[in-house]
Amino acid sequence: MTEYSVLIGGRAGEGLNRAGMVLCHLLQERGYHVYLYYDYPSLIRGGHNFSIIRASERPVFAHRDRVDFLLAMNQETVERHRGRLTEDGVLLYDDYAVHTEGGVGLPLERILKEVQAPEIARNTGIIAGFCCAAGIPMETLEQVLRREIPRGIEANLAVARGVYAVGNTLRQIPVIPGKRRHPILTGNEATGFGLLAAGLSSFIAYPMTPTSNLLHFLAAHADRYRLKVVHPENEIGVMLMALGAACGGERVAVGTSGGGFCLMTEGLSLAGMAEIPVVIVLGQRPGPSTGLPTYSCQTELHFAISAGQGEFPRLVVAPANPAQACRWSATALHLAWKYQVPAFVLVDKNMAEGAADFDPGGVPAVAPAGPVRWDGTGTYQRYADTGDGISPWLAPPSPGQTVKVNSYTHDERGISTEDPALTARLQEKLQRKGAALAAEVATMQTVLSTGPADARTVLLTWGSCTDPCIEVAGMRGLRVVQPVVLWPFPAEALRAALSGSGQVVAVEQNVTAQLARLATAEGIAVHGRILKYDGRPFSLEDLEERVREAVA
Amino acid sequence: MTEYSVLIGGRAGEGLNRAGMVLCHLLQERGYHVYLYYDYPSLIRGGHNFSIIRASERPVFAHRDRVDFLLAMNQETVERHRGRLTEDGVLLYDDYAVHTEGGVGLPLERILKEVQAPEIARNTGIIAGFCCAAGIPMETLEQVLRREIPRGIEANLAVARGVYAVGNTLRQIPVIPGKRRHPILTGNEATGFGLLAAGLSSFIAYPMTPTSNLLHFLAAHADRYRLKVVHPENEIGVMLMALGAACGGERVAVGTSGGGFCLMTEGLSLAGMAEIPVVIVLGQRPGPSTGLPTYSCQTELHFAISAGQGEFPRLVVAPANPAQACRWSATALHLAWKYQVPAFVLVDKNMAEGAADFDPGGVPAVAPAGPVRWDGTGTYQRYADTGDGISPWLAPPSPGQTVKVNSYTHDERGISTEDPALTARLQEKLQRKGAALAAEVATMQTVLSTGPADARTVLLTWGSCTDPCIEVAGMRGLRVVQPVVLWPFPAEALRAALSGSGQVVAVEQNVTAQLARLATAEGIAVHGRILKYDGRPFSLEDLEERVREAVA
Amino acid sequence: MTGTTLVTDAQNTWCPGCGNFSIQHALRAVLLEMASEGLPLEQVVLVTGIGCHAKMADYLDVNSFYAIHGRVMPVATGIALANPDLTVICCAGDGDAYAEGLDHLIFAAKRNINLTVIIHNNRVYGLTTGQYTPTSPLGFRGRSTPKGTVEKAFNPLELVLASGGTHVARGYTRKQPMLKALIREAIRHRGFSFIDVLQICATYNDPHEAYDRLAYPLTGHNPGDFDAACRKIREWDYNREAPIALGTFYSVEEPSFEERFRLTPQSPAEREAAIRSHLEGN
Amino acid sequence: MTGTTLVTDAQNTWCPGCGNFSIQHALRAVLLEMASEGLPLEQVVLVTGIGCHAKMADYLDVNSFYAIHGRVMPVATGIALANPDLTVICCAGDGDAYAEGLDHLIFAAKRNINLTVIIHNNRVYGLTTGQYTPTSPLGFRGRSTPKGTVEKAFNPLELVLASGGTHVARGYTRKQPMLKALIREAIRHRGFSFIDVLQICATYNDPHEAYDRLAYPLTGHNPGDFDAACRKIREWDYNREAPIALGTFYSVEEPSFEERFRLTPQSPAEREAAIRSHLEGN
Ligand SMILES: Cc1ncc(C[n+]2csc(CCOP(=O)(O)OP(=O)(O)O)c2C)c(N)n1
Ligand SMILES: Cc1ncc(C[n+]2csc(CCOP(=O)(O)OP(=O)(O)O)c2C)c(N)n1
Ligand code: SF4
Ligand code: SF4
Ligand SMILES: [Mg+2]
Ligand SMILES: [Mg+2]
Repeated sequence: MTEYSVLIGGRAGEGLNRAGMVLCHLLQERGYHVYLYYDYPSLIRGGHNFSIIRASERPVFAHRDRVDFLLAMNQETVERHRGRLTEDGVLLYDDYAVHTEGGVGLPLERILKEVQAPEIARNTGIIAGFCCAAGIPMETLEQVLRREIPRGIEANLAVARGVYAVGNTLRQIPVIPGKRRHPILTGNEATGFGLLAAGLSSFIAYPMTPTSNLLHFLAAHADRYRLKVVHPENEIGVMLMALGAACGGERVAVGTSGGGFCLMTEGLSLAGMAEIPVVIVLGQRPGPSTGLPTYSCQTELHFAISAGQGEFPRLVVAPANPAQACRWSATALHLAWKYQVPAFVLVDKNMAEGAADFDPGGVPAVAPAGPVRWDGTGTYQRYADTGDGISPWLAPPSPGQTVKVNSYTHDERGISTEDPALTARLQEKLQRKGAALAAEVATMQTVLSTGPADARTVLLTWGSCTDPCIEVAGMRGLRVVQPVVLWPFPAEALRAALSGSGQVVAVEQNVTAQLARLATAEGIAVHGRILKYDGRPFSLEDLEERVREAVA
Repeated sequence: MTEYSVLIGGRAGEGLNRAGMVLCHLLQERGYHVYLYYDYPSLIRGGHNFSIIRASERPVFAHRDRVDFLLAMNQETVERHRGRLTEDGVLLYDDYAVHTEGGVGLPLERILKEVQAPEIARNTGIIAGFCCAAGIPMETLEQVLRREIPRGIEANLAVARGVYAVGNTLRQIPVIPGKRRHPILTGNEATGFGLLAAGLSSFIAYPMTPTSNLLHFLAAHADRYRLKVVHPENEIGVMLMALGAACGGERVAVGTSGGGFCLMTEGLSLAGMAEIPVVIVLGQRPGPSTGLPTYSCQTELHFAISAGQGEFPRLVVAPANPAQACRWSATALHLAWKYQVPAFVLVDKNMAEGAADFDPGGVPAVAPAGPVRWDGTGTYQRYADTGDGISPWLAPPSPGQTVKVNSYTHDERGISTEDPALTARLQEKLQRKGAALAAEVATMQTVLSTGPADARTVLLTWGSCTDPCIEVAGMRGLRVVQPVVLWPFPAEALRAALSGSGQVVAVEQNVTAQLARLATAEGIAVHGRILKYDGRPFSLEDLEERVREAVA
Repeated sequence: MTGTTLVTDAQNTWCPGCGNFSIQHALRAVLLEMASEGLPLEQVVLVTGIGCHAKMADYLDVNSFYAIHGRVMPVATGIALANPDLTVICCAGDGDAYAEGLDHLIFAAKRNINLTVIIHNNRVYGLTTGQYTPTSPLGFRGRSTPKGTVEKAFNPLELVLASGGTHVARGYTRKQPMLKALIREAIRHRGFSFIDVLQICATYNDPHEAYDRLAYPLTGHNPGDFDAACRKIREWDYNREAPIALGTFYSVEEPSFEERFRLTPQSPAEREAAIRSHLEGN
Repeated sequence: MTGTTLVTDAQNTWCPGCGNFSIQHALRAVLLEMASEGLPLEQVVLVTGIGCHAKMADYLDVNSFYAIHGRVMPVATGIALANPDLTVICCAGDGDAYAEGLDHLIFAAKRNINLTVIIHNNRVYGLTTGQYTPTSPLGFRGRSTPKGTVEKAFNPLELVLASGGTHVARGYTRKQPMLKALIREAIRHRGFSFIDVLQICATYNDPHEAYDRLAYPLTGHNPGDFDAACRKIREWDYNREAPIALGTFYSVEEPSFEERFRLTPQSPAEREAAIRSHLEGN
């Protein structure tokens, strides 16, 4: 498989994320699939940021430690990452900011001065240096820059030309023919598209990494989609406003991370009791508490499943990459409304802020699905007891009818009751609805398997660990099993997917092996655990090494 | 076993709970152990309240459906509860408020008028009627009334005398000699004594049934114990104030129920990361959401174990009755401070608001235990890494030293870091501390067994279901196994306790069998489930019937 | 909504003498009146918190959202955002709106969202059996403060005014006709309307003797005059005895929040097209 | 606390030109001054929220509690309750104290608990990359409101005053000497002291041109005069341009909350005896 990795690094606040995106587009123009990992600390300026862009013949959502090109905007980048360069790797640096041996220094200071370009164009300079070195023609760069950073384009182009004037091809990145140009989306954006395709009409959120960018994305495009985007006073307000909006007829989602989600748990329980649909995009980042706000983990699985007082059905899906995020966010919204339950899209920073080229064909069709609506006969009862536990839906106003939503134990009309028999019946109704949801979910492909069906060793994983696992397993002939629906837990499907396996090794980004614990609770044996809890994603080398040890 | 059950019922707001307590004291004077179950809806006046008092030779914490005495303050009581009377049961009623056949009507209206007693003395009237009928002498009643309701005593005594003047002994309750008089405590009060014995210095809570009475109890006795009792603006404030107070040197507990606990989960995670001890008395009541505020359930086990973002150690104990509540609340506080972790005392309405005679010998000795304190050498580091993960404790002020508490991933000094190696190390430190806690807990009697060791059938239960199980199991020769520590889950001890068993039947007051799910996750087989989820406790008859079916 | 009474068959469990009866009566009367003048009753949505006051949701036969303690405002805000044509009425307790969920009240006022907020201010937690609230006077003895509180009450009207509330009033449950008029006026007001209703709690806090003595109707007051409103609002601080003005202190028209979100939803075809064009980079 | 500098070796990551530097500088200078006058520095506890401002906890070498977003006040309250002799200083952001945790700010003021609250009011969420806050002016374009906010800012000084705050001031990061004086005065004030500091955010919100033009020091003002305080506080509403007074608007002495909880803890023997006597029914 032909592939290249490029690392660009510098100080925060220099537009490095943007630069990474431009590199993605350039490499896509060469015919590659691309993946971007963006590593940054929780601060606005200064500190060390870097992106690793991996270009590959096949779609990937994982990075390598080793890189073929190292683009250093500052000294720290060279010092931290020089060791990553492959033997024939190319080091390019801003010769004003970096002093080092070997590699190619670019006279960016001089060029910027000459063409009177602003500081921020320095990034363009190093990108141009990369293009020269990789044999990417100036026309391709110009085309990408005009499309991706139209603002101040002339100065950027002038800088690029200045760099081309002094640069040479050092390591040609060949063109692979045939790939259509696709948008490059982050997991957050793909989630947004999925929700939009499922008919999202309101989005309510309080900013919190790693899902703030979902808020920013939807706010930026609110007009395009006639979307109500609201950023309230805090997460309690978010959740309760969302529940009010849902009852008023909106299809609504909220976004947050663990700390903000804590504040939503009381509202979550209300959604359970009052049977109000809502989608919660829950972005995981390392805790406990504030932890590492801009890094990643998979620690909220049990919390999402158990949060809120009392017992009520819910849906939890955990997509592995933007393509899954789009598809499953749409499914989550549809199921939330059909079953009038809260549904989680459980993502993590790696997935939410990682980017990849995205096939628009993966956006589900916009199908007008919704809850079963009241048929208009008799008197409306918000909590009418039905075979599957789903009560027909009605949003006010409806002449002559009252819709009574209630957080107390209630009768079918929605009036509070303390009667023991009605109490038991309500609990059973909720469980029946959960069973109906589980039955529908069981008809879906809730557990994805990759690799030889007869491989005895299986990596059992979830979320953003999946793609690294698939690549590593591919090298070693192992199987990978990924439950994408995590609640209702697809125990049968998982058992089926694991059938014939000898050794099951859980690969997770947490310290207590949360998926393994869930599987064990269902009597599914997990023999090994590969856990990472330093906030960083598994690199392929890293994971391969760990797998080698575990599968000895 | 000699035993009697008395039910007193009427409308809310008539001091019925108080009357139930007086009945308990009277029966204790006769030499019995007593148990009080108090059933009331969530309202202040009107509605139907009742108490069932069970007097027995042995300590009990369970009620029977059948009663020997029915004391009816109103018509509804007769109608609802008449069917409970045993064949030779005695019905006593206020003949002004009740019209019925059979039983003994007491002319309370006339007597109250004659002695010009206030309305509330009507309760005393019916109690006096009961005393007459049960052959309890007026002197005993007078003694109890003087002790328990000194306010307005003369009017009450006058009413009682009026009733004695017309009453007869109908069913003598014999005196059992030998029992010492003990205080009669609710679960909340017993919890309070346990915390006090462990050195509680502050209690912070926002009122919420079923733990409001713990707040009221500690507030009422704040002066006696030089306790700081604070009722802040909401539960978020409660939890964060508690964490601040703990860092300032207080030994602090909070009380709440599920909905309020939701709002504490973000603070809980902070306690986990910043290693701040706190005790959370979490009172379960049926949800989801507002649910049935004044009834009972066992639905917060998984929530308590998983709440809060990220992964961190915690302790969860679930006492079955006031005696256990006292002992284990003290233990929870000690362990919270020793390990600098949050600790839950997971109670439920049945336990917290149920009452029983309490042997003061059960209050643990006040032993000045605390966290390992800093030894004063070198520079203080709040998060010094140690073998068992416990960092020495220091509360400011300490000349020349800074104590840095931090919610971010931090180094040993408490300064934020984003370094991957330090991140992993911090996670491992927390896990190590959890392991040390688990090891200490494993030396305790975390799993209690009752009944013949060779019984093949075991009722596996927890919390307030335990005592009913023990009684029913006693009738049928079964074993009862109660894990009183639920996290760190005492899997080994539980396996040991269940060794030799054939059929394990979980008995729980929830709809998803939460303890059974925990046990299963540890590979412990549970064969049957007896679940109750209507908010009411198992009565003995009820449970016996269910056990008969399950253990067919 | 079984015709004209607007009352459900749920059993009423307020204590005899409770001021909640007056509020229920006044609100019901106003709604019936407004209905007879053309307000479609199905457009009314009542949102309540948790507490004695909140039972209103069970008792009134209108659309309702019996929410959770402290969260009346965000729920009501969500409803109004979803459909700005609804008449959203909030019955909240003083524990609810001034303690547990105070921030939401302030932000609802700040946004000037079109809600009618009726606070059942009995200055005590009724349903949890009598603890102090933020408007209980300094020294109040409740079950959590048996020796008396050591913090002063705040003045909720002052807070709402400082938050940007555009309609601020005070009522009293023993002044029925005025209470009706205030509720009516508040519903009519476009934007955030706030009525602090001094409500008798017959069981835990009954200062009716003092209220009867001190309350007087605001007359000759210009509700468009902010400074006058401030002065009158400050006359009584909820701690010490002072004359207690009843009426509308402040009322001005300003753009309301939900109106900025009045959007017709996209049809599936429009949405499909919008997504396609977006993904194509347009 | 390595002697005199009060600065840790943590790497400072504020943007160049950030107003947080000024606040850090001022606070540090005041503490060093007070230390030289006899304040034992180990009695100082700094509590911060989460945001750019909050990094103060890492940078200043004093006791600190780097808390969570919005919860500075209850944490600080708990610390003050535990030990009323500590000097508890709160550095909170405007997102922190005015949005996420506004209720706690109001209750801290209501209780008049002895805290010194410094709000780093850059009128934007800095650390989460530039969203509006409750003090961003009407129409502010941030990443969550790219078309501009549709709600007015509130005036935090007005709110704190309405909540019962006993010491209310405003500073500005480009007026260093005054800022120092204000912080010093606030720490000295026994009870709840509040300083809203207009802070430049060099990256997301830098209105220094307007501030420089409009700000003026309060002179000839009597901080004991409540009405005068109100007037001056209302001069600028955080939305429209108007003269911006800097200084102490209001300052009075009242009993403080934590003093009522000054208790010597019981010895084990005393506790044992108290429990025994209680259980014996005495
Ligand atoms: C989060 C949460 N905390 C506490 C409670 C318990 N609770 C129920 S009602 C109430 C207070 C009600 O007081 P108020 O709002 O004044 O209403 P009132 O009963 O006086 O009408 C409380 C604390 C709850 N339901 N939810
Ligand atoms: C509960 C919660 N919600 C959201 C966040 C994300 N968050 C971190 S800092 C911040 C805003 C900070 O704004 P401000 O308080 O004004 O501080 P500044 O960065 O401007 O100094 C937010 C929303 C969080 N940490 N916790
Ligand atoms: S407790 Fe007070 S507020 Fe509640 S119903 Fe009774 S009188 Fe009314
Ligand atoms: S983003 Fe603003 S507040 Fe934060 S460090 Fe930069 S300039 Fe300061
Ligand atoms: Mg109230
Ligand atoms: Mg800010």
